[in-house]
Amino acid sequence: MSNEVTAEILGTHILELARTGRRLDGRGIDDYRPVSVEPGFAAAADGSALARIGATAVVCGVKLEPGKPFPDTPNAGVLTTNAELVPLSNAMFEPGPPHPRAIEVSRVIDRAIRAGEAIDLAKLCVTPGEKTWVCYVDVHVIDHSGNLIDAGSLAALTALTHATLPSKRFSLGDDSPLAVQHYPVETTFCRLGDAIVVDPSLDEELACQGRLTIATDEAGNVVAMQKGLVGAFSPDDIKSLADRAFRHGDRMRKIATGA
Amino acid sequence: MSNEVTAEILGTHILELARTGRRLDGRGIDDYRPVSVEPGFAAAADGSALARIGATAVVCGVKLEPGKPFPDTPNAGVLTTNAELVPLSNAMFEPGPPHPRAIEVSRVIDRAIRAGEAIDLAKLCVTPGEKTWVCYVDVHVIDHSGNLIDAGSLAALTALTHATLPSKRFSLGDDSPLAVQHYPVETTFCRLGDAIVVDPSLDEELACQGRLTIATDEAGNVVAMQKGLVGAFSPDDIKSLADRAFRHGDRMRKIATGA
Amino acid sequence: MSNEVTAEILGTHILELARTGRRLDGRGIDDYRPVSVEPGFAAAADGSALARIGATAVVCGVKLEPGKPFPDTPNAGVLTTNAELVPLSNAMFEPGPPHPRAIEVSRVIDRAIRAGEAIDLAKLCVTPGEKTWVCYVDVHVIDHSGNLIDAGSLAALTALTHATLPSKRFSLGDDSPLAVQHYPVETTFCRLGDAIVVDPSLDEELACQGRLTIATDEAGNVVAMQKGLVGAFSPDDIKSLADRAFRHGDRMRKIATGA
Amino acid sequence: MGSVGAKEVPVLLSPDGKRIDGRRLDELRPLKIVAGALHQADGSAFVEWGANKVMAAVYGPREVHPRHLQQNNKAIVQCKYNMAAFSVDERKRPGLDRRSQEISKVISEAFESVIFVEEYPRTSIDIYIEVLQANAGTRCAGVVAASVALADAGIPMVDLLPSVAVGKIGGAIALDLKKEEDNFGEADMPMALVPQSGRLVLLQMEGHMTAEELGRSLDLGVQGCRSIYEVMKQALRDRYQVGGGAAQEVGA
Amino acid sequence: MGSVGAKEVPVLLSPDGKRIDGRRLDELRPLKIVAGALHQADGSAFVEWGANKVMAAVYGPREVHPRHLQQNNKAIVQCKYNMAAFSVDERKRPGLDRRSQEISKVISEAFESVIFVEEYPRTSIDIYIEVLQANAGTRCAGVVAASVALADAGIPMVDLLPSVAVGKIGGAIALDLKKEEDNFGEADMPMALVPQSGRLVLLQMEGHMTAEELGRSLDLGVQGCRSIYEVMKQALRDRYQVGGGAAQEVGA
Amino acid sequence: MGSVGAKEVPVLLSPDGKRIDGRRLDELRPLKIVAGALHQADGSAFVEWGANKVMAAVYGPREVHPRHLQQNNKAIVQCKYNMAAFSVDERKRPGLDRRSQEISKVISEAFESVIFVEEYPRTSIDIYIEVLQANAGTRCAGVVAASVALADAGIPMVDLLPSVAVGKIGGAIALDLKKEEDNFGEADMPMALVPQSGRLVLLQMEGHMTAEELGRSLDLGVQGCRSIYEVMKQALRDRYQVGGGAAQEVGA
Repeated sequence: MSNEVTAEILGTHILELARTGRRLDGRGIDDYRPVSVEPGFAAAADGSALARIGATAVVCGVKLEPGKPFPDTPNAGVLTTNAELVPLSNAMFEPGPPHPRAIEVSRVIDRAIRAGEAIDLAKLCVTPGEKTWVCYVDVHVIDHSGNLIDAGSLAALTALTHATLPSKRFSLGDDSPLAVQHYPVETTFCRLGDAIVVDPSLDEELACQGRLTIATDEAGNVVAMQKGLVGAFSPDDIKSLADRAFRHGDRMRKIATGA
Repeated sequence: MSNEVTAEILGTHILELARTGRRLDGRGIDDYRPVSVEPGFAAAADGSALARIGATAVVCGVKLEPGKPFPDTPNAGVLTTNAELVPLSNAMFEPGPPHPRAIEVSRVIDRAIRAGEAIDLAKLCVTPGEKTWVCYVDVHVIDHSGNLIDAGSLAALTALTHATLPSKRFSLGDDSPLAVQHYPVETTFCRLGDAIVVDPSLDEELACQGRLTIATDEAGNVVAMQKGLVGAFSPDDIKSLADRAFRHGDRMRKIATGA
Repeated sequence: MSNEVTAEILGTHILELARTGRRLDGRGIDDYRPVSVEPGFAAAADGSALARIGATAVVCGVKLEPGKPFPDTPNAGVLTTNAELVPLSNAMFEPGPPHPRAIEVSRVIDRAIRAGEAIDLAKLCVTPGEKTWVCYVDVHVIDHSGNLIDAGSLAALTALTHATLPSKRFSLGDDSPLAVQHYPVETTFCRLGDAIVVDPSLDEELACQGRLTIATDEAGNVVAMQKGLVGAFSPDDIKSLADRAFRHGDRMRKIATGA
Repeated sequence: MGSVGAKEVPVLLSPDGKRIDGRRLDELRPLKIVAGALHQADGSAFVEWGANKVMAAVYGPREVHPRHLQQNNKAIVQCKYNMAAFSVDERKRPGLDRRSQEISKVISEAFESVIFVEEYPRTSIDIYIEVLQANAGTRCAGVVAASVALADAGIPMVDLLPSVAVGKIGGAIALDLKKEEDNFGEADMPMALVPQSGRLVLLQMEGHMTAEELGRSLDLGVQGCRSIYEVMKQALRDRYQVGGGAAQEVGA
Repeated sequence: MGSVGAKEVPVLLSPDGKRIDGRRLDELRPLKIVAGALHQADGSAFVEWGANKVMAAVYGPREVHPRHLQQNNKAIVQCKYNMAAFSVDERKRPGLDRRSQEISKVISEAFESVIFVEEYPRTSIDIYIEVLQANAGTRCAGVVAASVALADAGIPMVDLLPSVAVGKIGGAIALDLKKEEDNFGEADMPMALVPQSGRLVLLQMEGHMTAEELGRSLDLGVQGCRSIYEVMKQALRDRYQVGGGAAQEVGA
Repeated sequence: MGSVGAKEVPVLLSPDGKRIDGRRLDELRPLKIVAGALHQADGSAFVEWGANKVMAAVYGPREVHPRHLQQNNKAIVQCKYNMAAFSVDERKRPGLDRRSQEISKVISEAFESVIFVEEYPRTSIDIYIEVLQANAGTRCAGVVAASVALADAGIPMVDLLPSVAVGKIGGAIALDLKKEEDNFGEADMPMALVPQSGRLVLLQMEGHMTAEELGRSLDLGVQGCRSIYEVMKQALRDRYQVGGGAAQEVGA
């Protein structure tokens, strides 16, 4: 009860601030919190990264293993993305089967990688219809202070960009870099009254009136979108957010690839 | 609490009516509610039907796919029956793993088809010990107003009777009708005091003192039975119900096959 | 609540008794309750035993079936141990997925058999990398009156010792005895104040301040240990318990093998 | 029931009407019941019946878990029938499968039909049946064991529930099928009788029977149940003469 | 979306701008809505849309299960989207998969955006969507059906929620993709509109679109939603003229 | 432990008593502990120990979930040990396996042995251990991290719990096994010490040791724990000198 009251007072305050273009942590409407990545953080993985956006921290590990292709795509590799919102990362998560929240994060990150064609799946095929590389992208949230989708997407792109195809371990020739061909990243916005802020903090997510995530690639395409939480966006909102997403996306791509 | 009271008053009323051979909806002791089927209702299935008994509505879809035979029956096809009592169909069902009630409905419908040898399983064998057709009979309850077993059994028999073996889709030759060789259907009774009524409505099921389902075939055999719910039947009851079941079964078979 | 109070009073009494070297059922500190085994109790298994320690009763069944070896041990058999703490055996167990308590019992019994190399796994190999015997050791607790680990371990060793490799059933030649090469058994102690008693009863387990299980083999090795429950043991405690465990172990091995 | 494509069907009935184990058509397998076979349960019984070994335990009346199943005007009766992994020829994966859940449901309903549940509102009477060795008829053996366990626990009932399966083998109606008869016979019909009223509270059937055969099967089953009823009563009498030591007898 | 390594890509757009089923780029598939299609639910609707068949039911406002989800200041909205095993070409295993759970979440949030939830504190409004036959656009069909079911149940809302997917096929922006267009097209974007405010409460997208194409797609989708809105309102009008007999129409 | 049929066993000990990574038998791998590594948790710590990377967080004392586990006279201690899918060579399927559940149980019991649980009746103290990179000894690294996290959260304890594994490799007793030593050695014995009392609250072992070797192993382990204890105390001292900025150090 007291938690609910606190949350409501905080929410009201966040919305009032937003009315004059201000945010609780002093950022501007279109500012991210500090962003950083550390590629190779989890060395048992074939590619990995620790990504931080403000106080949010996410580790992504990429593992590559031989497996069977799907019957309807015999010449293509298999991509599997999973996000774990473990209870270590926030008091709101409980042990047990994945919460719809975790499933949504998994699927939205997956959608950007898959629709954005980050990996050349055709190059993962070993023997058509028989054997292919399976690429597991596991996103492990360790500190949830808001905007898990962007942090997870950044960690995943960084991990993929730095990943090695471990052919030698499976007697399939020499190791080589994983064939990354596109660089999709997610940019997430939240509506706070009439203002729409980028990179919502956890408090802003709880107070917001709708969330919109837009994944862009380096070639000027929107490759995935997801509207989430209670709230609404007009077509004009969305068009203008797409422009903002391209700008933020370009910066994130540089951070992910170390360019 | 008030629900319990209402149920108890209604139950008492139903039992009182039954004492003089009457039922809440005006039917006689041995009358079914209106029965109808619509074969081909779910066209993505290889055979399907919508069956209605009064306000109860059930969709059955049959899918046929190649698979492995069981090791102990290398020359026989595989039959799998599943009933889903989805929460859409009644306020009493909740999302989650199948309730024992759903499992009982599945298994009783399955028992009639299997013990009644509706399908010639030997004809489903493709390569002995290696490859066979697997026949999935999925019963999806969409409106539960009582007597799911008979409705599901009728939907299943109608769907099977109208099903096609999709050989072409799997490059196994030309399509052909599924080899239905017998026509088992279920007839369900409920005890209401000394009266035993056929085709119980949902209210009657809740008030009743024992349920008995008898599956018959077109050749004069009882092929399956299931006593359910709290209550008891004497051997003489059962013998006389078997006679009633044969009569109802013949009518149901005509409805299912459109004869 | 009244249960909690009863348990606390009983616990205090058990600890007071222990201070003067006494136990609730009159045993000495280093005495087991009566121990017996009945090999072949469950004849559908390839090896089985009913083991009793006082009022605790456990049935173990061993099943041997051909299967695939693990990729990293292509020349070795597969061993799987599972303990079921079914609700029939004690009011404290509820139906549902295995409780951590059941998992611990399974894993501790497994550890003795595996680390103690009871079975010569190399002899279970049929075709390297392709086919091997899988040995399932299923421990079924039917009366839980304390010390499940020792009772389960005794039942398992007895069942293994009397097991037959059912080669004929799978057309793999003639039946032969399962190749048991070592005889590891568990001995369990509980701390009650300064006293450390062997073979705790259920009441003693609930009152105790730490449990220690030591598995020994016939050749003078400690092959597994597990400290459990809340409480602590000093290195000197452990060294002296190991000596006691060897003594009890030798007796248990005789009971298991009927020697 | 006859399985399509199964290797070969044995002869279940000799020309002189004897079954594969030498029994007559109306003859039961040997049945041994020990009441009070366990220490922890409020009531228990162990049944050896032919090559079946089945243990039953009763706990309650006690608090209901999960709570929302509680009924204000009566006790709920919850039976869990379970087979040990090693109880059958091919190892059974632990955990409740669909067959076990269905059997648990019909047995729960059978016992709720005879227990005076209104005497214990807001409680649960929990019946656990563990099959340790299976050879056809385990649900009937479970009902017999659970029935004696309920009596051992002092739960008031209208009557004990003797239970047996009747089947059809080689065209004849036979009492108490064993495994081969169940696998290769033409019909199987387990039932449980309330001796006092002569009514059945459990009845299942699969296979092929004409109305006439069904009638004869019901009569034979009722007769079988009445014999079993005597063994059950004797087991309870023995329990109170022998005292708490009965547990030691199991498996002896 | 185009699948890497898939066998062959059909021609989705003829030289004269016609689609594989003869539709124009801005043309909807045939849509038929029956309000009040079920007897047990508090509100219901059946939607046939192209080759999709989707049933929706609403229960509530009612007690919250599980209890700890209850909110003191509003109703919770819980949607479960589910596909029948036989609704798709390759049989789908029963049970909620990750896709269904994600769709259920975004639909729940979409409806919570328009239902006056603060009017029913401490209750649950449960929406069930069952896909009986699937041919691309099932989540949109589900939103349309659920919307009419909510109105049928008398749940107060800001507005109905028309919903449709817009996609990109053969380089062109097209309304209401069918299965082949979805499988082999370049982008798919399902959305749901609040007609009153002109805002979207559901929006997902995957594929490739430039900012300019995205803009056109949004406009086309809004236009499509407005057409669907009319069909939805007519279904509700029919419901109250015809009366309770509407249920019989399903599948007829 | 040596695996039957495994490909080839490496030489774990050189003739001059050096291990494969050059360590002496009684030498620890490099150990680095950052207290307060996370922002959301009530207490946290990150441990890098050889090639292990383990994060621990503590939440509580807080409300008990699920409610029925609540104890009227004390706090319950619930540890969940979990390995990230990518923390090991062959990808681990997400979710708790039996090994993780057993480790969680013994760690919970170890901490309940030193936390003053009676000070927080009706609450839960939740300990989460996430293994991000694994190279033998992860449960010990987890206990060390959790211990510092509990102190960081201000939970009153008898003492910190240093923890280490001792094993037997090439016939010799060695401290703090790394992966190859664990895989191909003859015994492994993880333990956790209460430095104040000199008693062990966690102890597991598998492999082969004589009584004499067991004695020496226990002594070597206690000595190792005492060294680790110093590193743990220093990490907590650093935490309160550096302030909240410690989180930035993780992985730097």
